[in-house]
Amino acid sequence: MRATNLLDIRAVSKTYIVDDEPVEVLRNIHFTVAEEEFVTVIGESGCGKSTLLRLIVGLDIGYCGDILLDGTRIAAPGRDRGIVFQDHRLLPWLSVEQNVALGLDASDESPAAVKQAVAANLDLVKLADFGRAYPHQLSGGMAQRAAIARALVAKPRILLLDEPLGALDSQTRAYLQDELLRIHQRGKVTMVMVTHDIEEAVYLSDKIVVMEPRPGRVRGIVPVELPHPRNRAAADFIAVKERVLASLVNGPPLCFDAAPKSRPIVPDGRARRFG
Amino acid sequence: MSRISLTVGRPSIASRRGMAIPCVLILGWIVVGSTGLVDRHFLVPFQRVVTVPFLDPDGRTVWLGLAASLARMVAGFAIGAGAGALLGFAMGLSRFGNRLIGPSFTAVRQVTVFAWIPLLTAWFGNGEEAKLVFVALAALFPMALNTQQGLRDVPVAYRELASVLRLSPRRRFTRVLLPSALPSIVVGIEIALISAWIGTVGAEYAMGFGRGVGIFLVQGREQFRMDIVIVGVIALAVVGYLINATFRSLLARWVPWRGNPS
Amino acid sequence: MVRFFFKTLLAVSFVVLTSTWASAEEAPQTIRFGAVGSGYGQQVGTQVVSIAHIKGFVQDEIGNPAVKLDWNYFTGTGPAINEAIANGQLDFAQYGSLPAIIARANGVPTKIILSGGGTNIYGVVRSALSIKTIADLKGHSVAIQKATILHWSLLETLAANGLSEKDITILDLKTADQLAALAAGSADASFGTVNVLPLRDQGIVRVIYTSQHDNPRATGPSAFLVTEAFAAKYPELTKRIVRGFVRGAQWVAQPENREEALQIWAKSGVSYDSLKQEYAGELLHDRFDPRLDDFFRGQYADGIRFSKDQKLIRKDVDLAQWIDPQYQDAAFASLGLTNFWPSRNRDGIAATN
Amino acid sequence: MTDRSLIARPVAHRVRWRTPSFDRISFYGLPLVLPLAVLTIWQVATVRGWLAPQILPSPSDVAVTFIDLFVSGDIVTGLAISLRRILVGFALGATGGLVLGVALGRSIRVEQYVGPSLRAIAQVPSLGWLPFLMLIFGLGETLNYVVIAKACFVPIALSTAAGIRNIPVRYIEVARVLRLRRRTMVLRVVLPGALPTIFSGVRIALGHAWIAMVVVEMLADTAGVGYMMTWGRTLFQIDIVIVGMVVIGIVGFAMDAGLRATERRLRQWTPDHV
Repeated sequence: MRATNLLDIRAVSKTYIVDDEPVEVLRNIHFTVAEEEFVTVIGESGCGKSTLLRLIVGLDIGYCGDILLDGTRIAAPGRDRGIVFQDHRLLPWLSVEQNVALGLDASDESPAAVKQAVAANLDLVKLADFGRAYPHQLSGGMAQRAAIARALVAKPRILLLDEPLGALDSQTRAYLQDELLRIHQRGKVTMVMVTHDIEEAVYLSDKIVVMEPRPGRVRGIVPVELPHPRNRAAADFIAVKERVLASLVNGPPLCFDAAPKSRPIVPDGRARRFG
Repeated sequence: MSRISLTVGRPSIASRRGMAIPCVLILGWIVVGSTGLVDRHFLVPFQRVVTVPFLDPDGRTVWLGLAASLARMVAGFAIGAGAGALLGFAMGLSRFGNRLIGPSFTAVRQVTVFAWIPLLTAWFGNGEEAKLVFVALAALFPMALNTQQGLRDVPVAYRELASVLRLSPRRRFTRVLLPSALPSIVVGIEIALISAWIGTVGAEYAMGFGRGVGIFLVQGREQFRMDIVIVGVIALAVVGYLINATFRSLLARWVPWRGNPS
Repeated sequence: MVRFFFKTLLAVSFVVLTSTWASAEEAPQTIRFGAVGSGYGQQVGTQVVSIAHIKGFVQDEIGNPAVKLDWNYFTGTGPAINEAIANGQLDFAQYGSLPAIIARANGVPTKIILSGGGTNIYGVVRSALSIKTIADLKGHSVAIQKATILHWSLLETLAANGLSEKDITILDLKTADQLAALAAGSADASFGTVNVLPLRDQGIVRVIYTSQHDNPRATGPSAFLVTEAFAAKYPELTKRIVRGFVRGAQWVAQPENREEALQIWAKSGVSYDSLKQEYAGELLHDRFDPRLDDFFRGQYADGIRFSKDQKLIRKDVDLAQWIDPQYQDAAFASLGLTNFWPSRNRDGIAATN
Repeated sequence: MTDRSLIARPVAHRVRWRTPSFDRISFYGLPLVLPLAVLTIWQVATVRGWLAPQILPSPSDVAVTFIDLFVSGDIVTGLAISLRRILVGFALGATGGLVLGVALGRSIRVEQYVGPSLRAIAQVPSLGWLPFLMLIFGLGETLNYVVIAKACFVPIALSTAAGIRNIPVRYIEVARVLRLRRRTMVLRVVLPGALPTIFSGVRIALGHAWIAMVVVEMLADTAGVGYMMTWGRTLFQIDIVIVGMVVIGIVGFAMDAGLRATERRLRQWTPDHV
């Protein structure tokens, strides 16, 4: 199988301080992502999966344990990682091209090279004709594809996807799932995606990390060894789905805290301030 | 925005830092003033400004002036804000009213309120009438504008809700339109109060005659008493500040659903 | 807004109507007097009108305690009094010639009933400058308020010294702003009234000229005026009030009252010392000569000509129509003061009887 | 008595207003009713002599004076002077305000030290500063520039700071993830993100500047539109005063309309907002 581990997450824990009280969000997370692998992290809301992505991308660096990318501990955002948020986060005052070009801002590429890379990536996400458009002129799916292009334009080693399809209707969702697969295969990109949709996880990934909440822990890791394209109605597909569901439901008993305020719901946007 | 309780229990870091510049300035003032490096006509010693409102016979008139100005402001504000609210409701509630009054109101509003002074003095002289009319005018425009905008910007969703619930016009007004417009109206009241205060002092300053902080200022200038002028300006600023501060605290009580003004 | 306009219209017409209605009565409930005041302190000015007010001569002459006398001393000068008269807020006023001429030319119906006496006009320059005489002002900036007697006096004085308006830069500023401009150095000189003396005492300016001393004709003239409406409705009352004014002038003219007069005027906020210097070496008898004589007429005629030259007024003013000496004559006769003040000729020289 | 009797009314009311014929008439006709009424009453009042002409000149007199002052160039020169003052003062104040605003918005420390003082300064209207500024700068153009610059400085600084602080954290995170260079960060993320707020500050600033200028010209200057009005008052020619008000109103209106248009163009990426 795959030889090397590109991403190595070892004993990662994360605690926020909210109202002078510690709130444990992640506890002792372990898993690895191999080169060109598609890994999905699944779990109910509040299990810290988005936090985990923010740690990997480097937006939040105050954690215990190690997140190693090619053996190097992550301490800041870097060109080797791209991220697609659930909301596309395209800057509304820039055209699609300009938004995508931002991905190469930190590089020393010549303007011509930037232009070419932008065109190539827009082509990859099938938005070649919409380079001049503004975000508000795009549909939700198109905007998400533009965001993918922006994340890919700097040729990251790994692409992180934070529920990128969560806000889309089911038809667009199904279409984009195939697009993601196509981009994954064509671009040979390693992807780590967070989702709460089991079918989506089974359909896309090579490996599913199942998490439980409060505090976020890894409950189990389910490999998906089905060939692509996968058939959602096939028996083996459903079998994998059942396994994931079983590990979600039947794992060690879930522990619910009595006090609702200790729920670690920390809005993404706010997190920075507590660090 | 940074309302996270990082500083709970020791709220003074931010406020201590805020006091730094004013303290340094006052200290500099005292030092420079006592060394006499700068012409004393320009830079009155700090101690003098502190004592003038209490010890100097001319300076003491600032209290009477302040009382007169405040009374004038309150009266003018009551008239102007009342009329402004009526205008605002007329424009904000009825399309007929908005079409009838709106364009004229917008046009007249463009005339800087101070530009009314020569006309008002010609019409009403320099006495109390002209000043009251001017103060009322200063309060009227922001009040009417904010009332109208608040009503105009009531979200369509709420209007539709009111229609769906088949609310009576009165309930529609008291339960939907007014509460939704209230934050804007309250801001209108605040701006109207501040404008009324500036208008009061401005009217006194430009029209003269009688008592008031503005007249105190003019007299200080005519007698070339810098200490008096500074006391007058401070009185002007303090009242403006107090209006603002009181209002911020009232706001939270009156419009609890508005959240914290930031 | 427009509703407001109607309200003002209503208010104005109400004021006009009520004042007309009120004057149809036997005696008015209040009689309103206006004059120039200055400074803080009490409602009092520095002219004869304040003496007639404070010493009770007018109240005394009216003799009817039911009639309320309302004395208004305006901190703003001419324009403010003009507006008050035009609004029907004043019945009598004493103020400088130029604003009165402007009001008259604009059709504000008044009559001149007495001379108010002259106001000394000082020419001051910043202490730092080497200017010694009026002629030295050439090329400098002078701060005055235009369309006032100061403006008139400045140009008269320049002409007397062989200069014209073109030789200097005029900065049109109100009194307080003149002081600021001088102190900050943005004006080199100023023409002003007794108000400039504190500035001299603080060492900011030097006085290089006083009109009373150097050019009496350019001393700021003033007059008592009555509105035509009041004089027409209450001719008898008008006569009595003028008698009260004349008694004020007579009281001021007595040397033994000089000290008390200065004390009264000092209540206006102009300092006693300044007032003492203003009238130093001079008889108040001469300064506050109430006669509408050739000297007075000459000064007002000058003022009218000046206003026309400077395009301050669009219509001419007929001085003969404006001045109404009947009240003065009656007062002099009944008080036995016909020769108390000698008639002066055009140049201010008292005619020898 | 019951609610039912009240319900029908608003619906009927609204339907009536939706009929096209009435709408067109009311749309174009109604705004003219008040101005025409005022003009008529004004004209009648002066013709009938309800008010003394020196207090209320007739509309035709005002129109004639307006044309006179326009043809003679008094209005044009006065306006040119006033507008130049606004321009220079605004350029000075806006630059300073922008710089300080960026500092306030980006640095909590600057905000803590300078913010309270700035807000306190904002409490004192230009009128209050005038006596000081006159003493320091004397009379003349410098004073005008300083007063106008001060009037622009504070609102622009405050709105810039607010605009920068209120940029959604989502965008800042995007910038961090993409590791944008400082320049790109400011030009492409911070300023455009803060632009709507900054621009509303600019509109407030220009409004304040215009007011401050009129006040200074009326109280302490010898040129410009404000002075023209004071002069009209001194000469007791109310027609000049009214012409001055009209000119001030027109310029104020034009400025605001121009700014609104600019704002719309600047925000073309979100045509659905405002």
